[in-house]
Amino acid sequence: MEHANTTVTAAAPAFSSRPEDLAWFILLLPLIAAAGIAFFVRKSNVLSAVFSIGAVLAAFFLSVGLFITFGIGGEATVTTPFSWIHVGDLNVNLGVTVDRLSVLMLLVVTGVSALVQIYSIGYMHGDRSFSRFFSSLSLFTFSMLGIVLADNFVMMFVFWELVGLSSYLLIGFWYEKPSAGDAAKKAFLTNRIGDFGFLIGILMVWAATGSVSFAGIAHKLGADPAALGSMASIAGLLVFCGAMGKSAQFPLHVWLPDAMEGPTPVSALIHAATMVAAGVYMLCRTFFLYQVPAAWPGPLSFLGSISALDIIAVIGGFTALLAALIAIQQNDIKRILAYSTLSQLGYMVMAVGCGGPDAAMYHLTTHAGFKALLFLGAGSVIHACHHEQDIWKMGGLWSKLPVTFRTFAIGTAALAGLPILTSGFYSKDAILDAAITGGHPVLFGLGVLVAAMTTFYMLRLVIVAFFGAPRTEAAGHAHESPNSMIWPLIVLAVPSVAVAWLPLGDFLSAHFNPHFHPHEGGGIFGPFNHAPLAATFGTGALLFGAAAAFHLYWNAPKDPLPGQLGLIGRAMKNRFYFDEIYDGVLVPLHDMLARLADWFDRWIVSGLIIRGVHGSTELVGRALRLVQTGNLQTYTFMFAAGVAVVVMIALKLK
Amino acid sequence: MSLTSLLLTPFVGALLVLLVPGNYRVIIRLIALLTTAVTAIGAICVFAAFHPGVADFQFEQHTAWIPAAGLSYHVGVDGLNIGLVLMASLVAFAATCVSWDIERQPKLFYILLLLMTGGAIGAFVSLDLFFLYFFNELALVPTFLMMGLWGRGEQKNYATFQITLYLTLGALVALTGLIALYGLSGANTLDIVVLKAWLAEKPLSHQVQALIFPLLLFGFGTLVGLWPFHSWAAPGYAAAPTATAMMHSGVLKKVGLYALIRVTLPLLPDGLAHWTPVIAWLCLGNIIYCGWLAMRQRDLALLLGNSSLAHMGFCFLGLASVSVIGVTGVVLIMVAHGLLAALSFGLLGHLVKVTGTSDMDKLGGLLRPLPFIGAALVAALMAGCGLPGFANFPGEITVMFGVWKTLPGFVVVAAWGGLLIGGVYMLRAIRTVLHGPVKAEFARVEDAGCWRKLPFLVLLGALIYFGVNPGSLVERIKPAVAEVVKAATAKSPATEAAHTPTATAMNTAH
Amino acid sequence: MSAMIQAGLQHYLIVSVLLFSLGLFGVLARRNLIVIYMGLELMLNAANLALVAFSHFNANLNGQVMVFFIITVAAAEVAVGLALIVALYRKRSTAHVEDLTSLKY
Amino acid sequence: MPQLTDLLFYGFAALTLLFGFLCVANPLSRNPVTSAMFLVLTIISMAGLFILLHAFFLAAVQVLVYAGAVMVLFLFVIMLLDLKEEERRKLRKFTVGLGAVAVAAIAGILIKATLSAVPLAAGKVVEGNTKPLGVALFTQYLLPFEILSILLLVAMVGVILLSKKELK
Amino acid sequence: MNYSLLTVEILATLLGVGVLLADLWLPASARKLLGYVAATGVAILLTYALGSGAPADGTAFGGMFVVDAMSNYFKGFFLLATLVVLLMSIESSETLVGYAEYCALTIFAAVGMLFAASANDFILMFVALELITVTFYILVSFSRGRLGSLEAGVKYLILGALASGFMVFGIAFIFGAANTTNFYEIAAKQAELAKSPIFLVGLLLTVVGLGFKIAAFPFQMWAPDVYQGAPSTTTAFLATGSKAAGFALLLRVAFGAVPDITAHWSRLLLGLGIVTILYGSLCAIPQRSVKRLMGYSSIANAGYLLLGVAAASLSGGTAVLSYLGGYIFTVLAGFAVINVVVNRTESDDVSAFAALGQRSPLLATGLTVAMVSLAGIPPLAGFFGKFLLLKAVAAHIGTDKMFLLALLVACVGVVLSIYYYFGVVRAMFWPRNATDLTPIAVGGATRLAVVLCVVGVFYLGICPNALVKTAKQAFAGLNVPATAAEVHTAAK
Repeated sequence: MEHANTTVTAAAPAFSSRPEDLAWFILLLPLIAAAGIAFFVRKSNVLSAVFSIGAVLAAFFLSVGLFITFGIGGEATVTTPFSWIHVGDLNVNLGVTVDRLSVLMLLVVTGVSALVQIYSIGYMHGDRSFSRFFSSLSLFTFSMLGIVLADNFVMMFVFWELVGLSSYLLIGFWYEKPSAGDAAKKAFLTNRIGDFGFLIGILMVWAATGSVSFAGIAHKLGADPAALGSMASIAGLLVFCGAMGKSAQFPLHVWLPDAMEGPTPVSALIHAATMVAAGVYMLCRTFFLYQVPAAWPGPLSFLGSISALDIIAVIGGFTALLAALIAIQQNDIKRILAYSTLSQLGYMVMAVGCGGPDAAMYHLTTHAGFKALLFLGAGSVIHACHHEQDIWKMGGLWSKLPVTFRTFAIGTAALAGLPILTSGFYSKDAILDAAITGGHPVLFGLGVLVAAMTTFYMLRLVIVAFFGAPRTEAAGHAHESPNSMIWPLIVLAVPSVAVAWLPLGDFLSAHFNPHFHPHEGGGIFGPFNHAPLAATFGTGALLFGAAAAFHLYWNAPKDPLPGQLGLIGRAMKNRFYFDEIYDGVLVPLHDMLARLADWFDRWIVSGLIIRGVHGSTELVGRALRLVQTGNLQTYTFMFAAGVAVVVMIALKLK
Repeated sequence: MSLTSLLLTPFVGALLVLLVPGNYRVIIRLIALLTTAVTAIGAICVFAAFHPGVADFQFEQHTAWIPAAGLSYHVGVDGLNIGLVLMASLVAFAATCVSWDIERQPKLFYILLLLMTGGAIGAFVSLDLFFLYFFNELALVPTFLMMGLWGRGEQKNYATFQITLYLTLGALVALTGLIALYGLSGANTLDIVVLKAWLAEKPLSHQVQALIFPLLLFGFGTLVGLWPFHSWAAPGYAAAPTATAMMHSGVLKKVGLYALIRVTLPLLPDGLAHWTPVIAWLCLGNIIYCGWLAMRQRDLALLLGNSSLAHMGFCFLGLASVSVIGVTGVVLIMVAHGLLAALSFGLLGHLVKVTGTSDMDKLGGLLRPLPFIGAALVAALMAGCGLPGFANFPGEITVMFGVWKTLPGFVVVAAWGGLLIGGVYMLRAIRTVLHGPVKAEFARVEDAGCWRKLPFLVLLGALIYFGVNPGSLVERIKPAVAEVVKAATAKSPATEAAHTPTATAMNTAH
Repeated sequence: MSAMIQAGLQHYLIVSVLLFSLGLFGVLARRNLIVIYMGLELMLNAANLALVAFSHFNANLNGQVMVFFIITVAAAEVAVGLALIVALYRKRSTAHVEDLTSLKY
Repeated sequence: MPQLTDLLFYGFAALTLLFGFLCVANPLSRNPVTSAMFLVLTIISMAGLFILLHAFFLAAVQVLVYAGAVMVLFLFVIMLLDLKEEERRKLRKFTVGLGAVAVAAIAGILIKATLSAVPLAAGKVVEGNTKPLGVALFTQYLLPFEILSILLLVAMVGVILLSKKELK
Repeated sequence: MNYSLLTVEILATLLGVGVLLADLWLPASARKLLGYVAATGVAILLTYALGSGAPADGTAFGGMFVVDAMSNYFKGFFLLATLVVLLMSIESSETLVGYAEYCALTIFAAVGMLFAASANDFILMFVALELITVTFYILVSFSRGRLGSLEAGVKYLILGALASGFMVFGIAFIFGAANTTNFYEIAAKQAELAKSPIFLVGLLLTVVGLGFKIAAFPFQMWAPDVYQGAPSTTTAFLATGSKAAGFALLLRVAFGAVPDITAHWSRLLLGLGIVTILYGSLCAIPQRSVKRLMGYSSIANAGYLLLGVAAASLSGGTAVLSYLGGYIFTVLAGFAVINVVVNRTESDDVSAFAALGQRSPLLATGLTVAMVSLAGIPPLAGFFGKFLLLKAVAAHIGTDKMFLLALLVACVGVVLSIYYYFGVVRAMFWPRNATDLTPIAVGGATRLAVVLCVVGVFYLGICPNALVKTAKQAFAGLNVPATAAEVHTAAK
């Protein structure tokens, strides 16, 4: 199914002067930086930072160039100059996709990455593994860019795994802390469960379409939507499993909060802005898989016309709700943000499920900006409070950390979706709109509810941490962070507001729907014109959430909610016991099987069989040699008896 | 460099070492190092000079040896073994490097190591099956002596005898199969090329093939640690000195698999078809069961040993597919795993050397005092759970692609085993050995010095090279695999019916 | 008396077999080395008888030559054997097989 | 009408077997000297059988060499070692029984086989005199004869070596 | 009469007598010299027999004595074994009472073997065997200072005489049934003789006698005790020369005289082989005494060889001969080392071999090579012999499943043998507790013997072509039935 020009066997890279080949440079620059740091300038902190930031900045500017060339009016192109594995009908190339989706994502990834790295100069100052940090960040950036640019499933899977690795390395950055090591392990393994499904999904799609390249599969499915046969929906869901892992969707969401064990810049970059968005990006990239009619194999035929997308939407919605509920009762500043991230990711996935990949991508983009901002802000707070993360031990920070406070407030507003002013409003609106137009009223309601809760818990955070009186001495003596940390906050605050006025939504919609025409009456009030229901409900939710937060937390000495919510509150606080369920069920199950296998191997295979054979052989030997009594009479008797027997047998043969 | 000179280099080296008096330790070490270096360079030259895209044997040499018994010396490389030869020589070089610290009887040690190297290379390049067996067995005594003399642990004796007896039994059963092939085919030769041509004319009956095949499967399978004949491997490697564990788990273990592919695919297609389901089930025993075993190990050496068995499961899975893609994947894994296993055991050896134990409960936080070894170990363990970027990944994924069309259910289970179970124990190893607070007694242990990194860098480099650019191997492997798979599937109508998609896939590949 | 048929080859052979069996029984049942040795002599003699009988009934003198050899060999064997037994007796003061079990299992 | 030779055959045969029996399994005495004496008698009876078979020379040799030299050797050794009657340790009936079974089995097989024996040259008689035997011995059978001489030399050396008092 | 056919035998006899006589005139201090003289003499004889002196094929003494490829094959090995045994014995020339007689008797035993190799007549066979056996009675009990040696001598004597008794009785029956004792003449009548029970019983009883020599089950009882008790040099000779002589005669009887009957009894031989292998291998496992271990190992090896005989084919016979060729070098290498160690430590317990790797690398290497070769591992001679044997057996598995069983048993036997052979190797290289680490000085003769054998073991393992070719010719010289498999091969 490959296009003729993609079956390139000669490995000669054809770097022509085509601008899309710049994508290769964007991809490789961070890798070169990572390798350079690891092998050559490990000893020098300054050089490490320079390498890393230089590479990512260069990549960023190249991305801007690409965005200008291709994002605005360019054609989608795929270049595949390298044959990676080509055997039989398995043909895997290394190629890059340059289209609106990927160039936008390139911008997000390189942009946030650059800012986070600059921020890290201050944040990680004095850490003895400073250069390792930058090396790992560069490696991550490389892997993430690989996902973005991948033009086929295998390559995406490769970078998918590499992203998992870099995330593992960064979560476990402070590996001497046992909790960091555990969290890293958990993140990797949970992701692996998703990858397992992803891989099987890839195999199914390949077996049915004979190709692993996105273009090839899309082409085949375009020509024959039933190519996947009865497994169509299953394959889609399996591929979605990958997204479930990376984007931390229920039930694989448990790793993300723990991942906050990593340094805060890592949380901002990986676990808020980019890596966790990879799942959503992948769903958008492979959206063609989900546009085929629903089909289920025999045993699952009762699902009828329920499509994979419907299930995805429900999972996304449920994740959004669940995470929001948990976020309400968290006290750790980073955990609140982490659950918020989960919730927003659920939002995006729901959007994809409702048939709005453009909305999802839109929200992904805006969310990347303001969530990175929030995390970096939180990092600044933590840094200022001497690594105190409990919001109930802060308070009154607004005056002591003015810049941090202002930018954090902007981020909060954007996350809450303050109408007109913030980017979050537009993207959230697009999602709610997609839920309605996609025919999912229940999910729409759920979305509104989650929006209200989002406002509630974010304001709770802001009120408790920044207002009132300092609750601890550390909070009382807090100082504003150094400039290298402040400037990225300011820069990130800009898109949280400014993106609001760019026609990003239309830009993306045009990618997914060639026949898309921008809505009449666009502009900053657009949503109220063409999606009044969504805009109104969204605004209403915001107001409701804000009111509740102010009512409950303004000047509250401690959290009043647990007393009111009782058991549910405790469940929320304990994250609905998901970790306990996993620790109590899934892990022991595997452990039990392993124990069983080990027992079997130890006692049956090695013990009973091997030692048994060994022992019985030796025993037989010992017994048999007793025949040799040393007594001549025995010998002569054996001799004579032997003669008799042998002769008799021999004569029988006659 | 001709294959014969490549093959003879280690033996000549061994002879030279023999002639040096035992107390000239440095000279002995240098000779050994030089010998393996020359071997490795020679193998690289052969690899580079090998023409990809050609199915025929290259660098062939043929001499009559015992005409009375129809045996001849016949060496050559094609896609199936070219990568293995390269891998074997690289591992041998690395193994020689890490043995620098052998203090007790270094002369004997290096002689044995060089014999082992020669045996391994000889087994891979021999096209006369007699010599394949011959060279494989040649490495048995060195294994035994090295484990006994320089091995470690309380279970050393038991493990040494267990591994020796198991390997002998396996090799003998396989030999029985080969001899039966020799006798029953009537070709009066064990030359694979002649046998293939002979059997193409007069194939053995289905019953005979079904009788001989299990002998080869279980015989060679035992050499590879096919479940349930696996229990020698982990304790054996745990007890073996570093270089032996590297050579054995990395190189010699592959001989069995290589021989299975080399012999059964072209010569016993019906037998293979008959026994494919059994192989498929047994390979799950390796992937899942041995994975579980690895999960339970408290000793890093045992963990690595069991994980090595789990990897072999993928090879059997690929073999069971009898498809070009699957078998190509098997060869890829064999090369990759050889490098990986050697790397892992080499690093483990360093760990044991500086800490004195491989008990994971006693270790912890070693990444701090051992930045290089620790990082390399992370890389090795990650490669072991199938991380892209290392050569294992392309192999495993190719196997899964190759098998999917015929045995999807098995692929699902295998993927679970490879991705999940593999991940669990590998990460647990990293967590307990490298992460966490460093223990006081290990705070000052020594990392690998400047040039001591060389063996690990060589192996790691090769792993990454083939991981990033598997095409360089695949292009060499593919034609030969296509050839044997064609022989395996074209033979009997029954087999062809079962693998039609594969067969057509193969045709389109041309 | 008519039942007592003419003594033929088989008669001699049966005598020979019986003598052989007697010798064998002596070897198996007796415990004195010298007596065992006598049993062995009986066995050799039985063979001699058979050979002579065959020689006679086959009209082939070679059998008798063979007997000659056997007698000589037996004499040599007896000489060596008895010397050995004497040497053993000197060392161990026994000629009883049950006492000769230092080499066993 | 039975001929004399037949009567003699039965007589000698019976004697041979009887003495043989008494030699190895004398119920009354287990004295080696008794055994040796009965062995002599057995051999002499056999010489009678030899004569019936026209093997005159062998009969003579049998008496001279066997009954004479060999038996003297036996007796000499018995006397030298001062061997008494076998001590009456507990007679292991089980062993003897097993031995008897084995012997019976072998005897059965052999007798069954002898029943198939046929004279290959009925009527023709060769005389076992000194001359024809000597001719055969020194022509056709010269080689074994010479080998026997080596054997005797070996035996001689061996006997001397073994029976020498220990030298230090 | 063509006496030139007997040159080697005559010269060997003269050498033996010469050694005996020389002892009379030589002073006691020159006894060691006598060993060298005897060894040199045998060496010259060996080169003579293998080279210019190898007589052309022919028969003498009315077909009683035959010279053919097989007799020459065996004679070479008998002389070689004698040479090595003599070299080994120099090690104990100081301690052994009557050393000159020991050398002479060894040579006389060798003369017996030489005649056995050429025996083509039951009478000559009997006489030659008796010469070997009687000599061995003396050689076994030669260290009459040790009770073990005497006890072994008595056991060998009684059982040997018993076996002779059966054999003689068997020969009598054969003579009676066939009216001849010549193999060729019997071969000519074997079709009718095969129907005669008395002939068959006689044949079986004769084979019993040979089974005793080769220590095949159930006639193996003597082997461990005698191997353990006898002086090491004698044990070595017993394990090589005597056993090979047994096989030489067995092959000649089985394939030269009664090939059809042998083919008919192949399952019996196979069964005996299987049981022998298992018995020898299993009993060897718990052994601590190395010489006794070698006794059981010798039983097991007889079993393997019987499998080759049972195959009753050209490849089987070739395998048996090749196997024996490698086996002789291997066992002699082993005993050359055992001899020294036993002499030094006065013990043949495994613990006496502890740390031999450090005490004497040469001896350790020699014994290791021997053990590894016995275990059948390439590139040593033992491997190739086993390979050929398995090959010969495998040719029949298509027609008779019992051969498949034999094949598997052989495999099991090899695995078991590795267990006990490698146990000895282990003791030499990494003993549990080695107290004595003083170096062992090795005399020149032993050194020579060890090196000679080790080189032979390697040579036959790596370049066995000449051996196999000779073996094939030697066996083909016998009257061999063409089995179906070989007809097939020949057709190709």
